[in-house]
Amino acid sequence: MAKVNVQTQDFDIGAETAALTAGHTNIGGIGCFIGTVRAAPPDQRAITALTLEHYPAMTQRALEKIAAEAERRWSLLGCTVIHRHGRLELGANIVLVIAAAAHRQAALDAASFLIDWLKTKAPFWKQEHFLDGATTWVEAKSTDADAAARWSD
Amino acid sequence: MAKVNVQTQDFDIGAETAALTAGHTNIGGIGCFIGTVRAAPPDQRAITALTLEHYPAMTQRALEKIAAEAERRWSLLGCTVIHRHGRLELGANIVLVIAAAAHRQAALDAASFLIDWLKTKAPFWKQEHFLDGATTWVEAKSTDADAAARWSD
Amino acid sequence: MNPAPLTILYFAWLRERAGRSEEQLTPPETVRTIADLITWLSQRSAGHAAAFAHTATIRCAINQEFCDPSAAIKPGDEIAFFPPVTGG
Amino acid sequence: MNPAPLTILYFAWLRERAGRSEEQLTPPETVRTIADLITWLSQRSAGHAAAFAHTATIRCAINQEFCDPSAAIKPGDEIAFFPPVTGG
Repeated sequence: MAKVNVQTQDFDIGAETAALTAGHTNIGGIGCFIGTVRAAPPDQRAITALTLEHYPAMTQRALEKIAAEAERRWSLLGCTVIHRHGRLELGANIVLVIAAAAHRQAALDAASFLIDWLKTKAPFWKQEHFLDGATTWVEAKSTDADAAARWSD
Repeated sequence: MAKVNVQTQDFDIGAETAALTAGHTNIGGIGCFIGTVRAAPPDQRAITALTLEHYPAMTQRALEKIAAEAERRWSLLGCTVIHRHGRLELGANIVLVIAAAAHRQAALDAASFLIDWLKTKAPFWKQEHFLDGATTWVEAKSTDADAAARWSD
Repeated sequence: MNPAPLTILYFAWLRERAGRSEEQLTPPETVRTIADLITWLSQRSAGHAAAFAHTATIRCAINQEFCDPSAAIKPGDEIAFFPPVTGG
Repeated sequence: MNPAPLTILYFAWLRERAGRSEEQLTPPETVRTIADLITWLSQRSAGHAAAFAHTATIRCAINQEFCDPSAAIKPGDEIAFFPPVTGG
């Protein structure tokens, strides 16, 4: 069973990886992805922070379904998904996915799948904060829909 | 410039990720892979440990070339490759690759590339230790050559 | 006995435009689907009208499961409206 | 003045079969390529012969760069022989 957390506090990839692999000797590869708050490119309006809103009654279940699908498709030996919400400053961690498998390709593919599906199937919304105090809601990208569609439903 | 280490001691993915991202605000995604010593499947002779032999005068340079290629192909904002050598027990970490980029697909693709090329272009050789004290050299897999060939030279 | 009310939730810019995050409402029996509900809600206030002005960019869930606008609703359901998700 | 000797390195099972990890040798001038060197080394001892018995599974490097058996060698080079790599 995957570990799925939705939380305001930061996560520790070292501690999460250690917890995932403790007592396992059949894991050969661990794929991870961390998403972080990135500054706007120089030609765009400067961002100071993000606020992540989510749908509390739905989020945990949605992430658990995505993780269960990854575990099933790649016979994972471990899977962790942690997504933060609330206000997150530039450079802050947003999301962590970890997938452990017997072989590297499964671990890496599962990590890609987890973040691709999470981007289009987990109820989070990003709001950008600008230097002057203005805010705007981030629009969904068609490239994210395309990435998720690589892994057919 | 990538950080490349060849060492006997263990590594800490948390510390390495923190070092890679410190002071950066243009990183949006970090892809990681950890390779670990896996027990043999139940239908095969039981392994107790591996010994990793390498070619000291060549290894560092070979890994630096692979990392530089990843940095170039995906415009990475950070790259770390750590490979252990010597005797490694079941469950031990063998190799860590981390790739940081503005966007997730670049980070994840670069991590896949790093481990695929490392498997076929870095001068390491694995020796398996069995319960009765016998040893054998692991044979190279054609699937590793195929995986490396996905990223043409 | 009256039917149980719907719980309607709004997120992100739908919440801001509607001027509320949650409300309990009992629509008339003629409101059978999410699409019917959107039409009915849009007439309740200027904020509701603004929230539902661009239906192509509105996503919805019934009882915490994504659904299409054609999905049927029943008394007591939790109905959520939100923009396309942008997490991760 | 004699030409500088080659440094020959052996790794993994080539090291075990050759019974050594390193040796300094000066082959005759007729040994111009890695392939020539393998032929010449194979005649030096039973261990060398065993190490080089299956040329298809032998990889090599000159001065820490992978090379083909057709690669030319020159005095003072560091030549390494090993099986296909299996790290990672």
